[in-house]
Amino acid sequence: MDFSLNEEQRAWQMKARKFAEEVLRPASLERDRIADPAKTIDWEIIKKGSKLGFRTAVVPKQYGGHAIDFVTQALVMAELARGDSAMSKAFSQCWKWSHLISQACTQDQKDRFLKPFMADDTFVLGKGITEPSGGSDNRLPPDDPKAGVKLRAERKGDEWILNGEKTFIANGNVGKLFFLDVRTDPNAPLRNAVTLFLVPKDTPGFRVGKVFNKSGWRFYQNGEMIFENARVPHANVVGEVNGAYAKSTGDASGDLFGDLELAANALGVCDAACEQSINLARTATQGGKLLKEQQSVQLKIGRMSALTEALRSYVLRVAYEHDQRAHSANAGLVMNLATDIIQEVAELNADIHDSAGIVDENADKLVRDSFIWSHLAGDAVQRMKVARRVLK
Amino acid sequence: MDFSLNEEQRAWQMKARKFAEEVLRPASLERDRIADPAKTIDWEIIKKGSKLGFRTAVVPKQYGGHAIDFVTQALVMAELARGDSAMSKAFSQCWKWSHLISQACTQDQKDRFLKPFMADDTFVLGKGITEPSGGSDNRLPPDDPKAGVKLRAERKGDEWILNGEKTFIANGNVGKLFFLDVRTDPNAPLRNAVTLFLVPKDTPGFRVGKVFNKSGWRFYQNGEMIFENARVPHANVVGEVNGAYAKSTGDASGDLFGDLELAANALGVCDAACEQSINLARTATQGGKLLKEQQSVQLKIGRMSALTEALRSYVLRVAYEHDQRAHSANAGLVMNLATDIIQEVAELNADIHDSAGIVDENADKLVRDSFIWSHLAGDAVQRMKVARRVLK
Amino acid sequence: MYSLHLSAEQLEFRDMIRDFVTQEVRPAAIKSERLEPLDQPLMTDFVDKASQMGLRTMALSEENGGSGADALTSSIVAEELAVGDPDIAAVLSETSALSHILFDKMMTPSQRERFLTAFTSDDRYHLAFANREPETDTRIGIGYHQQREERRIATKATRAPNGDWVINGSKSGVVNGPVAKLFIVSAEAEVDGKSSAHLFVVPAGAPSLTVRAQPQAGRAHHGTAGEVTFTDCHVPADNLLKGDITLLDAVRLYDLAINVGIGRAAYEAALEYSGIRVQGGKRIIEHQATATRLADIAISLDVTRNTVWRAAYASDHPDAVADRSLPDLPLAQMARVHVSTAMYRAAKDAAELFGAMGVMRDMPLQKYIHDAFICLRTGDGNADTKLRIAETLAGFRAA
Amino acid sequence: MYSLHLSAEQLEFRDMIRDFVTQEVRPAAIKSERLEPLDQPLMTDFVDKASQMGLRTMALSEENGGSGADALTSSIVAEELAVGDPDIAAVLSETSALSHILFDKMMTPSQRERFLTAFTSDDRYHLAFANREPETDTRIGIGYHQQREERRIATKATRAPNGDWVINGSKSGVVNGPVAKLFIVSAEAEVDGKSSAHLFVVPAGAPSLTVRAQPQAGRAHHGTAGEVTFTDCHVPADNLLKGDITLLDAVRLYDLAINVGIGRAAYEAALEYSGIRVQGGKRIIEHQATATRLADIAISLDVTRNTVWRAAYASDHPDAVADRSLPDLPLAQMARVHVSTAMYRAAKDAAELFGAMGVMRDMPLQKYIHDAFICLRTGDGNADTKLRIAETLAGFRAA
Repeated sequence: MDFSLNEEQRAWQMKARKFAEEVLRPASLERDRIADPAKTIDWEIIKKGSKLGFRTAVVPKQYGGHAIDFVTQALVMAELARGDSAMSKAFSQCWKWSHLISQACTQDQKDRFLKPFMADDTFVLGKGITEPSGGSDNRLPPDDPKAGVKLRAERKGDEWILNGEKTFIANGNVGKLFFLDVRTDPNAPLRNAVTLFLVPKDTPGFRVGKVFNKSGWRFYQNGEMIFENARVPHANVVGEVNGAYAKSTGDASGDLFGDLELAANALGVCDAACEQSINLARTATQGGKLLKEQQSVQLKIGRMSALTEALRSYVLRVAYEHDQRAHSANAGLVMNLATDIIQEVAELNADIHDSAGIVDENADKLVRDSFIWSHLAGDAVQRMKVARRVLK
Repeated sequence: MDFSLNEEQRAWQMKARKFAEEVLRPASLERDRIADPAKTIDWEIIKKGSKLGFRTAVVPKQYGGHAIDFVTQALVMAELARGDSAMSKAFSQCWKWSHLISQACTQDQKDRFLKPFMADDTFVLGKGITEPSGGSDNRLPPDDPKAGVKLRAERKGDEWILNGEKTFIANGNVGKLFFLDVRTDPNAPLRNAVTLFLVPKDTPGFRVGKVFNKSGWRFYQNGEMIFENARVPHANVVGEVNGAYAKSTGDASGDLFGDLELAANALGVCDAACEQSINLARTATQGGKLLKEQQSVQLKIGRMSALTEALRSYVLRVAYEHDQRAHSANAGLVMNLATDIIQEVAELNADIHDSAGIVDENADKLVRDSFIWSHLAGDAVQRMKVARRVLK
Repeated sequence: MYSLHLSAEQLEFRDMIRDFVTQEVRPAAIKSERLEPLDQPLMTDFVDKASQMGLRTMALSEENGGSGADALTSSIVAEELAVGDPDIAAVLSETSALSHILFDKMMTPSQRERFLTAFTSDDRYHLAFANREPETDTRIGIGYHQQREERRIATKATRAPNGDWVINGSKSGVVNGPVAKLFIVSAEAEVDGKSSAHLFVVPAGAPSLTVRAQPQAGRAHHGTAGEVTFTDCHVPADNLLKGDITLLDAVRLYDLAINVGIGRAAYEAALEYSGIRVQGGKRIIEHQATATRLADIAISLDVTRNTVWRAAYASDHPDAVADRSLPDLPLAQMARVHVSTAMYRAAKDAAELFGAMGVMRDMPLQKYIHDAFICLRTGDGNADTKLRIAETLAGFRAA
Repeated sequence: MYSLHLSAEQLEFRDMIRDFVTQEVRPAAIKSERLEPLDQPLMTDFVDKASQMGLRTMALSEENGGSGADALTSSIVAEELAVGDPDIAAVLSETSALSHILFDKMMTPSQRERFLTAFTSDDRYHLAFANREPETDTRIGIGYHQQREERRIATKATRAPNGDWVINGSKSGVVNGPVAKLFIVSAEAEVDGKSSAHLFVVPAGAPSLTVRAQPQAGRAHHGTAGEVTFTDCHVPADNLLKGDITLLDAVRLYDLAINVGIGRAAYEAALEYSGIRVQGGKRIIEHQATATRLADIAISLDVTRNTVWRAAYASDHPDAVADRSLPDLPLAQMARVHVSTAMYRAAKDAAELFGAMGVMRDMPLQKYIHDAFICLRTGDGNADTKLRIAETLAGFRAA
């Protein structure tokens, strides 16, 4: 049992903290305030972070990345999220590469896509699962072949012709390359009917639809992707045809990373909320006394701290387990729990500000940022999926 | 970052698990059902556990103990509590020795008290803080000299004459030796007025009062201790006169251990609750289908599992930090949080049984056992004490 | 017109019972010696005395010798009694509620003639409804939002050659079973050539009817309950009731009022203690932490009582649903979920203020927690009740 | 007699407004284009139309040209309007509530003569109470359970040689400030040789009175609010009001009803969507998880509305407290804590069922969450309100 960090982990953590404090946090509210959801990204921030290695942190070293381990990943995501949750996610969204590369990409695919990714500081990735109807069916697939993924691909010679839509796709409108789940067998149940494709932004027949106007997480954009006879070469199939879902429950799938990602990001938001409340309690006065002398404030800050530190402990444990390839239900459980914790902590922070008579845009922003966990990490479907694993 | 256990830790964990499964759990309900609160202890269980080393596990090796580290302590307490929470506490209550011995006991005190303790499998300890009025004042001492500890000692030559009462003292009626906080300066504020005494059971002028009839934690008894001109030799003063409270916030105080103890014990109860619910969901049927197929059961078990694993992660981290002597607010925070978690998990377990139409005495017992955390670990005073440390 | 004024009679009833409870019941109920043993026998002296005050026959119509109290009045009474002792409240409320259905609504004049005087003139004459059967799972559970088969009653009533009904079967969890002198029993019987569920009145005391009191541990209802077994139990032909069994199917509203009474007892204890107990040189009520806790409990208690009163009013006034003053929703079931959850929380929160005293079996606060815990399990429990409510919200079945 | 029947008039009012809201207000309020921008301008057309329906002058006595609606009726109306749009509800409710206090209770006949016709005849004539001052901390906070100094009002009214009052000072967070044509203003003034707080009516439009609308971000009240500054603002001597300032001190009950309306909008959306959205081959309402969630929201909404109605009734009927039908507790404050907490939770729970749609700024569910969040902060927020409630429970001050 050793909770200490090694030198490399500590170094990445410190680098992320410095970047978050000097670059992310100062820009956080300003980007959040932009009304047009398609204009919230500041590519200078992406570039700066990319140059520091945050965009490519998880790519294996032989391909030019940094191959940081899961513990380091968790630390970096949390530190960046402490500066701005959506900005953190903008970087970590690119990390899904590492898993796909090591597992399923061919040398040709690496040459065609990984090299430009490594070379371009604004090359960000997307992964498309959700569609206009039936998002949850993809999360918890029923046996009915009609359920789930409707974006169709039909083989024509060396190409696949795609027709359909993806919606609410992270980076959908700004990514340069997408990993897409596409139905390649219309008659089989989902788990044997879906193929993973690499689809570049400039694919003919693909266009971006609307950009979603999220309540929080503004910097990180989600868009609609529309495919009208879009042509994707067979060479862009990742792994086996109809094999995308067989893989996604496997050893080191992106899904598993995704669970840790949401938990670690939530941790950063909790840290930011605790920091705000503690600073306020130590400096603001009411009736001539510091806020921290009030019992009701103490009780709230105690609760926030306990939840945050419990989450930190659990996140780091899951990251460690990932590094050991010791996969359990813990990744899903910590993701679910992160939903409850980030929302409670963010709301308590807003409440403490409110009870001091202070309206604080930062505190309100954390509450808004926290809402998306209900959808991504903690709705009933996400929880039952994990529970069924516990109960197996 | 390493969440794995070393060989010794694993061995103690397995030994505790085996003992809990073979000895504690089979006796758990039977002892719980005994109506007379003074008759719940089964000394054979204490003896068996003592022979396996659980009573003396933390005593330094040079005095014949096992000197297990904090991580091992946490593991053992949790495993024993999984069998029976109160039985676990009956053993861990004896562990406070280690801290006092290494810090403050004289060679003479070790000879007179530690040796018999090591030699006698039924020699258990108690520590007395609470008094008929003003328990919280001892936890969070105000400056008023009239507040807090009222049990008085006056020096008469080589002896101190004790008058007053302690109440709700763990092992108060069955312990062979007590560490007692006694007021030795009537006029100073609490932190400079209290002395720690070693008081043997056979001290003249000391007698046991009533045994408290707790709702849960039946095996572990709490009693009243009454002192009427009780004579304790000056040689039984531990550390400095009037110095008890200066010490208790120090480096490796019993208090710090006590926080971890309550959190680790709660973890064991949560494990037992999860185990009960998961077993039930996997085996009981309703309408011809296994309970685990019901979404509302899944959601509850998911929540129980997430809370339990978060607590485990946090407990082990705090134990690790204790082993590093890296003291923070975490011990207090995890103790506070353990209150919320043990009660929610135990209540969800009872709820799952209830929604299956099953009244289960074990499930109800866990709920009753969990109540005492409200008093010992999670009332407002306990929470504010920790929060003030966070806010310092 | 919307009005929250109570009638002079309701206020008088409340005051009378509050006095009785404060001066007699509560002091006896929370004596350590009483709380210590695991099983606490029913305090029958107080039940008798309350009967003399009219509380056993409260809901019975005036015409039949009762007070004709409506569900709201009965709720007020049940709460007041439960502040002292939920078991007393439950026994009296069950008899009173059944007496109204049985004598006012179900019995023919000739049946009333046979049973009514005995009932009204004997303070120890209690009623019970023997319906639920062992091993019968009444939960929706996995069957949520699906067509369910009609439950068959295993208990049978057959005709003896002399025209008597002969009842055979077992009933479990029969509230008031151990104290009842008259049972309403559901049984499958052939009437007019058609076999279906019917109700019978069966007097206690016959050797062919045995009652075994159920243990208090793990119980799901206040008061007293028992297993009732009928072995070739003969009753006259005229003991067949004409009434609709669904009259008895409803949620026991008084249970909700009892639950409020339990929460109130805990709150009152906490409020009193907070004004006495000193910490850090101030009474704990002067500390923000205690203040916030007490406010939470007070709010919860007040909101909850209002919820129960509304459900009680609605049960007596279908016209208020019909004219859309009240929503067409299963208000009693909805109230049950709210009340039981809120009052358990309130009792626990109140207990926390008592420190070590709050965890003692022989002190009042643990009693209140335990009493509130029982309410969580009443009926089929909250998880299942929510599913029933949702079936109504979904339009799958009527409120 | 206790009765939960609504009057025919109340039911009609409700139906009329429900139609208006369903057909006109709600469709306009939840259009994506309207939700997208951060600031959403008040839909004045609907406010005007509602005024024509009598909702602006609803609480004003019939004698003075209104409908004489009581607090319960006003609550019903405010909830219905808020299901469509809380801002519209708030603007109308504030004017209506103030009109009753100002014209029915405070003004002399001669004052009424000067202002009443203008008020009743102009659908855009709104009222505002300018009281709170910038930098004034009204929270109890650390001063819980301690004697507090009386607050002094910094705004001053002095006598001009011609007998006019001359007002100087600033007010902040003045609800309806930007739309008001007449302000009630609190100011320190010397009357009969004694300096104390007094109220004045001040018409909008004078250059010596400026109103600056407050941004919507971070606001603590629905409707519209502004900073109002008086710089040597002259009003005739007769603009001094005789009324008691505490008449205006109460919790705005309509706020609570608006909060219920917000929760209801979220619930109705969730119920409808659950009956359409399919997952795993079944509509999600047929899944236990959704069922449980919907039941929780429905219970919460129903319990909450009932709590608000009771507080509204109590505010109009001190006699029901006096005769002990209702407890002598700060019911409106207690309701506020319950309502705001429960409806925020309800809106969040409802949104979760919508998946990604539930987190979009331009979709209704986030609007409901945001609207409910505003209610959490209304007044001095819940943390402080609980301390106020506790001071009453402790007997430190009256309810």
